[in-house]
Amino acid sequence: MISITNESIDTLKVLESVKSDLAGASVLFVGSTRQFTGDKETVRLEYECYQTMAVEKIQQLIDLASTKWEITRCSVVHRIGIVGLGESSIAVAVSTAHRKASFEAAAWLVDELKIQVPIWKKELWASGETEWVHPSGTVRPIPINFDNPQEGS
Amino acid sequence: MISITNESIDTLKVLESVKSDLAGASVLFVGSTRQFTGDKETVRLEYECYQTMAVEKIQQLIDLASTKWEITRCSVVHRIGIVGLGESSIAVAVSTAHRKASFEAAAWLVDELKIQVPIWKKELWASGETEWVHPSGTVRPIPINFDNPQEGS
Amino acid sequence: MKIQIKLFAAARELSDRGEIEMEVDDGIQVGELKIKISGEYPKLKDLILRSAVSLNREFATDDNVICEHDEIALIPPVSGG
Amino acid sequence: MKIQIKLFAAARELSDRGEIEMEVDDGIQVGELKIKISGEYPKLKDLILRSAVSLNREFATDDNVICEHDEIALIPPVSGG
Repeated sequence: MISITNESIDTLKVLESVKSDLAGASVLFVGSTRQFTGDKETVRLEYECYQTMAVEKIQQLIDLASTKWEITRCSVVHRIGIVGLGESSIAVAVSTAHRKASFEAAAWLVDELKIQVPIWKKELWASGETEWVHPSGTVRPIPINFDNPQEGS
Repeated sequence: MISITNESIDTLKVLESVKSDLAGASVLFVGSTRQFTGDKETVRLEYECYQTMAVEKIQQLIDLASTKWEITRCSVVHRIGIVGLGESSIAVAVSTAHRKASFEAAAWLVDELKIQVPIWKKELWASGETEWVHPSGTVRPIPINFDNPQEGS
Repeated sequence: MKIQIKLFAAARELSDRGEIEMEVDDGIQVGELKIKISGEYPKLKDLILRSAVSLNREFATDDNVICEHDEIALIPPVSGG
Repeated sequence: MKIQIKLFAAARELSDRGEIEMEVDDGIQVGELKIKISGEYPKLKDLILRSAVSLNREFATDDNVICEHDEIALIPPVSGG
């Protein structure tokens, strides 16, 4: 399941979408709006995306992850629009036969998603200022030469 | 939240038990009964535990994890008794400010739980045979000299 | 040829529009387009230096040639998750 | 002194009981207890070689001395998760 949605994320549904009798392990990652970054206070976040490209990029990342680990099922849901404190902006779920692969694949997917997928976050600080978060560095295109696949384990 | 229960695990409740505005990341691990191990087929599992010691050991592991990572909240739930195919035997949830720590701490807790906590699994194979799973090696007591704490990040 | 370039996030806000249209030479490369946009929209210049361009929803390099009906977007550094 | 030893999992099934009672000398150490159990319950011998003993819900080493009211358990290799 890949979804980009304006609605609040149903994390249980995301987890259940990767259920399988073939999987012994599922990892669900949920990213949510944190109140403090250092001593700066966030009121809410707002996400914007390039929807069609974002969905294609997420699919490419899942395909690439599937060459690195033996993934049973995988789902990625990203919320866009306004996301209040404590609300979830992203949920990534991965199921695999053994647990090591599910932890590694889920962490890798979240890392890569934050580099490769055209979604942008705007902070509304308690000071009233807004700020588009643009991490240092430029967008890195997805690597075309796949790494040597690792064994899922 | 630490719980050892005969009931089926409410994974959403486990995830929600670690929610906090201070956390930007939550990782939920769910272990469930896998149908195949190589070419052997599992019908169901049955778990037994030394309840009081298991709860104390899980608490020790959480305390130790909290010296290694900056954990916002953490929950561990283990089911005992009969666990059918696809049903969950364990749920571990960790929330942290930043995602790396939540992945690392959750993976570490599951690894250590499988070494340190007196819970035992009995396989019922499709052949009709039963087998207490006793991994090679002996039980390893919890290390008393804590490692150098790592930075949560 | 006439092309449209989608703008997102800070690029959209700085230029106050979600898409810009430009007349460019046939065979223009991505790097040349970035310079041309910076010239016509000076407010975007700093951000363009740190941004990528996508052609048909795939990241492009500066030497990629733009064709007439390509779907073009300026991609500031992303911050999803 | 008289002590009780809790048995779990394979140890419980092999001995067909969840707890065994034994008369042991005061000051007996964990390692000595393991040998004594192996002698009285030969079916447990192989498993005991791979098992730990807990005293008051904490893993013990072979040289730990057992006191009269300690909560004692035989802990086969665990397999939770």
